[in-house]
Amino acid sequence: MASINFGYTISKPRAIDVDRNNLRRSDEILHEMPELQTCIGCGSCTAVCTAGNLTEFNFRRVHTLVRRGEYQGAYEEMNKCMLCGKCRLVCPRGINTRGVVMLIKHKLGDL
Amino acid sequence: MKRNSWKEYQKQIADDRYYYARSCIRQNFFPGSEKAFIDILQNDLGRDLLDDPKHSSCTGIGYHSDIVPLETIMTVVARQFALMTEAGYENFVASCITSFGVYSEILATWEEFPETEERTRENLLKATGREFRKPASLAHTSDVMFHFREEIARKAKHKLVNALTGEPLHVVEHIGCHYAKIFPKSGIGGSEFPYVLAGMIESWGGQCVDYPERRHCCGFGFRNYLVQANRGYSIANSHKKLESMAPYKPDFIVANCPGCAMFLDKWQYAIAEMEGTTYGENGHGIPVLTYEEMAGLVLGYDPWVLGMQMHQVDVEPLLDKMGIDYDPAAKYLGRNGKYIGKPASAVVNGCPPDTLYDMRE
Amino acid sequence: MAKYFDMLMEDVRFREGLNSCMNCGVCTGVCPAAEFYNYDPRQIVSIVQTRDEEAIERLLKGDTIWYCGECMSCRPRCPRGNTPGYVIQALRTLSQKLGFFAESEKGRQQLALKRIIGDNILRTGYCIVPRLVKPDLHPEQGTVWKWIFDHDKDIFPQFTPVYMRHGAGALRRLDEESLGEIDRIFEVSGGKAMFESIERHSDRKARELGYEEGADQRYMMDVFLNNSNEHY
Amino acid sequence: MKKVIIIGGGAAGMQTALRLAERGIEALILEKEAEAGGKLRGWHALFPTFTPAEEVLTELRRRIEEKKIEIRTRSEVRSLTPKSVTLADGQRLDCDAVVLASGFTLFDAAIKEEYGYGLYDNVFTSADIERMLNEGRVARADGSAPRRIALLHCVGSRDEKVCQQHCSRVCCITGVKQAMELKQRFPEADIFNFYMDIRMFGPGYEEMYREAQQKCNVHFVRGRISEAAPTLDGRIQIKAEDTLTGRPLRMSVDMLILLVGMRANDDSAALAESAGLQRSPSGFMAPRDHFLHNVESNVEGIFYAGTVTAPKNIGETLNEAIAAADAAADYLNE
Repeated sequence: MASINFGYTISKPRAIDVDRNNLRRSDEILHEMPELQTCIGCGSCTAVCTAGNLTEFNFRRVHTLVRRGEYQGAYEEMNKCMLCGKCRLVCPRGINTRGVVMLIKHKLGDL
Repeated sequence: MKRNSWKEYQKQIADDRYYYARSCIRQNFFPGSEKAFIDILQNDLGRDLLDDPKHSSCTGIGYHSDIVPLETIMTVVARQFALMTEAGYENFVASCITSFGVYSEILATWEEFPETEERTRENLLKATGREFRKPASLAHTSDVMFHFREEIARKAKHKLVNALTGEPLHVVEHIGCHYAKIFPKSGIGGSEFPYVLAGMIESWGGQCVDYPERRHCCGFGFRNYLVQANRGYSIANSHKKLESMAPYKPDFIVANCPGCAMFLDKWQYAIAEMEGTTYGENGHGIPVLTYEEMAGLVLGYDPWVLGMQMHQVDVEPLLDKMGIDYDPAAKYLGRNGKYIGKPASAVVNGCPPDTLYDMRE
Repeated sequence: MAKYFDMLMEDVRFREGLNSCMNCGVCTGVCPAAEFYNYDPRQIVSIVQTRDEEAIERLLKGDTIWYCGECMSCRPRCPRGNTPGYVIQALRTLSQKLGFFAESEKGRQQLALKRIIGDNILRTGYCIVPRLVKPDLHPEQGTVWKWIFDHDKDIFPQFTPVYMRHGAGALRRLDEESLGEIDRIFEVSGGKAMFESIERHSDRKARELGYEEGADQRYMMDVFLNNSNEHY
Repeated sequence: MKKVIIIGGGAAGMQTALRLAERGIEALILEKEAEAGGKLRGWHALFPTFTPAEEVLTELRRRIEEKKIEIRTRSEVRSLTPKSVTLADGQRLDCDAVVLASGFTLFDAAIKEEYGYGLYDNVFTSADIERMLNEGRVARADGSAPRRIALLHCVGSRDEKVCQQHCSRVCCITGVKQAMELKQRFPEADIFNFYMDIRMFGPGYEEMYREAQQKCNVHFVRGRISEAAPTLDGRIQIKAEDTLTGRPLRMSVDMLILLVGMRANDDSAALAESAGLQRSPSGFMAPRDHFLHNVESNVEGIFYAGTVTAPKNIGETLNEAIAAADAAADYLNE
């Protein structure tokens, strides 16, 4: 097809489509660390994040996307984490955030 | 489709003596529809409608492309009202959804911020020496068609039913965002379940299709279509709607807004050329009609007189379904029957090339 | 000192469109632009209501405010009665007044819109006329439109008695007196000033970007056609 | 013997009557329905303990019978003064004080047209779910078991579009409770709660929220659903923004459950009018003040108990009923 040069292509939707996403890996992650599901989205982790203050890295955003089945780029994002652990100290739900980083990298590394 | 709330959104629609405001896109791409509206009102329904040579565009496309300031479009609109006032009319009908939205928005703004109306009156006087009265009623042309739907049904030569099976045709109605999303109470049926087209379809024997992206925008998005670099957005939104409606196998789409009708027709062509995807029956696109064309067919107008040859997606499959008698060979003739060649074939009309009517010849 | 915010408050659409946002995201959930651009109307409203001048300036100079298609799907849904679409219109208007639009790729496109739609309004009294929809610039208009475009004088007169002539009916040429009135309306109501601002700042930016001739046809076609694809 | 008329035979009305009886004051309960019990009737289990609503109701009824307190059912009130209550049939009943315990009305979800309640199969309200739980059969319209369920908070609350700007408070915890009950019945189902803020104001609520997340793996998405639409296979497509990621989110669900809020009764305006009572902007009755006289109206001799003044849970309602009864008793003993 496309014998005609239209000068543009059909934009791809960026909505999170839960019907299309495969939640298997996300379920595995939550099965191993159910505490991640107790996140109340307060953002303390992101506020104190060392990497987040130097880069665009947003821990809350990345792990939330992973829980929705949006894995693309999550591994690379998590690699920005310096594992300093400050987030774990501030999390009001006591989530082992550092462990979350390790687990997500472990589960999604082979993507 | 089920709806139970539309009766809660009613509005006064004048019964006669309309001051008509022309649409930029309607006259460019569907001049036959515009003619049909005027003919149906004047000839079939015997109503008085003034087509004033002095009136202009509302400049709404410029306004929503943000190059025409609010104060300017207010003054342009005020001029239209002044012409209406001078002509001795008070029922304003706009034949474009964006215009209708603009007129509604400006009248509401004048109510809420009276200083803006004062300023507009000064501007208009200064620029044209004209003064105006606000319309007693403001309607979109489809509101007027809706108003007369039963009268049209009584005069109907064809119904929106499959002539072979007697089944009602399945119709996708696309409303056009600015009809009721800006002011839900200004549209028949409100913004969630608009009834303006559904009312016509049901009165004329058809059946509306509810589908997940029914309320979604066609994707015009003003600057998003007008600037070529942005058209990926525009086509993507129509693509989203077409993908969503296709499984319901609609017999045709009818649009409330000139722009939507044009885009849902043309984007099917572009999508077919880009990806080879078509959404209608046996490799064809879904015919897209304006409500004027739909009314015209019901009243027995000739499809080529209605200008349906100007659609990119062939309408013949629908005409055949409705059992409408038409001359395939006359489709692409110029004025006075002059032969002016034919459009090149397109994937959306079912490759391999050469169009339906040739095969019938 | 809330400079930009005060200027925005002078726009009735801004006063009408901004009450107070509780970040529920209902607007973004149905927004066609949010679906296809890296765009979030909720965040726009959230930013302006903070009155953070620097953040507002970033909006005025950035691409973000130019993604919205002004379909107004956000308006009927907001539980706080905001209209993100109106807020966008106010931001765009201010961005053009201040010349900030020229600082972003999407903003620069306003020149094309001014030259295509704006100039055509003053020339014909309509936003669009058939001769404006050139098939080579509008390939998606398809084979039938190409055929219509090439035979307009044989096709349009079937539907109107006054194609490109004076009188009543579709696609007529508007009389000189009416065109004069429209021209004066644009003069007295700030339309011309807006056009002039778009031209002037585009020309400045064009030279800054190395177009020796300034905002000429070449520059205009570039902003009309080029897409850095950094918007998704 | 002094006599107090209590308007409303729900939890608040019954508890007020019981306390008045303890204080040696005759109480007459007027209930407009055919049966006393109010909203507790038809409710399944109460948060945060999953105590059957029926259990609380039965005990209240038992005490009412024990104390031989008269409940006059099918008695709708047209107007009132501190010294008399006039019924819809014109009958006038004299008394020494009145306690208004007429409760609230559930928001009609059909008003939020964009969610298609009453139009689309498989769109339910929290009240529908309680009914189904009582009937012991929760299922989709076609009887099948849901695989994905969405619960939407704030339907008819915090929403200027439907003139309900207040927070109904109990919907959040109800959403958590129902999510857990549904998860228990459908362990394989994915359950998503769409919220703007989670307001866990009561004892044990926050713990319950956490349990729903951690033990039941209920997903909480911060975003209000924008619209619902039917799909070809009879499911519901919903759109929202996942505001914590700043991206639109779409999914189709087997059941969409609307957590409907509390609104003021339609007759509250007329009643207020008849007695010169003040109402708050939300339409609920306004207490004389919110601290030292929160069960008293601005009219001497007229008192408030329960949700007639604002959304409350059952525990608060029962406590407030005691306070209202005491205030009325003290007033009569002056």
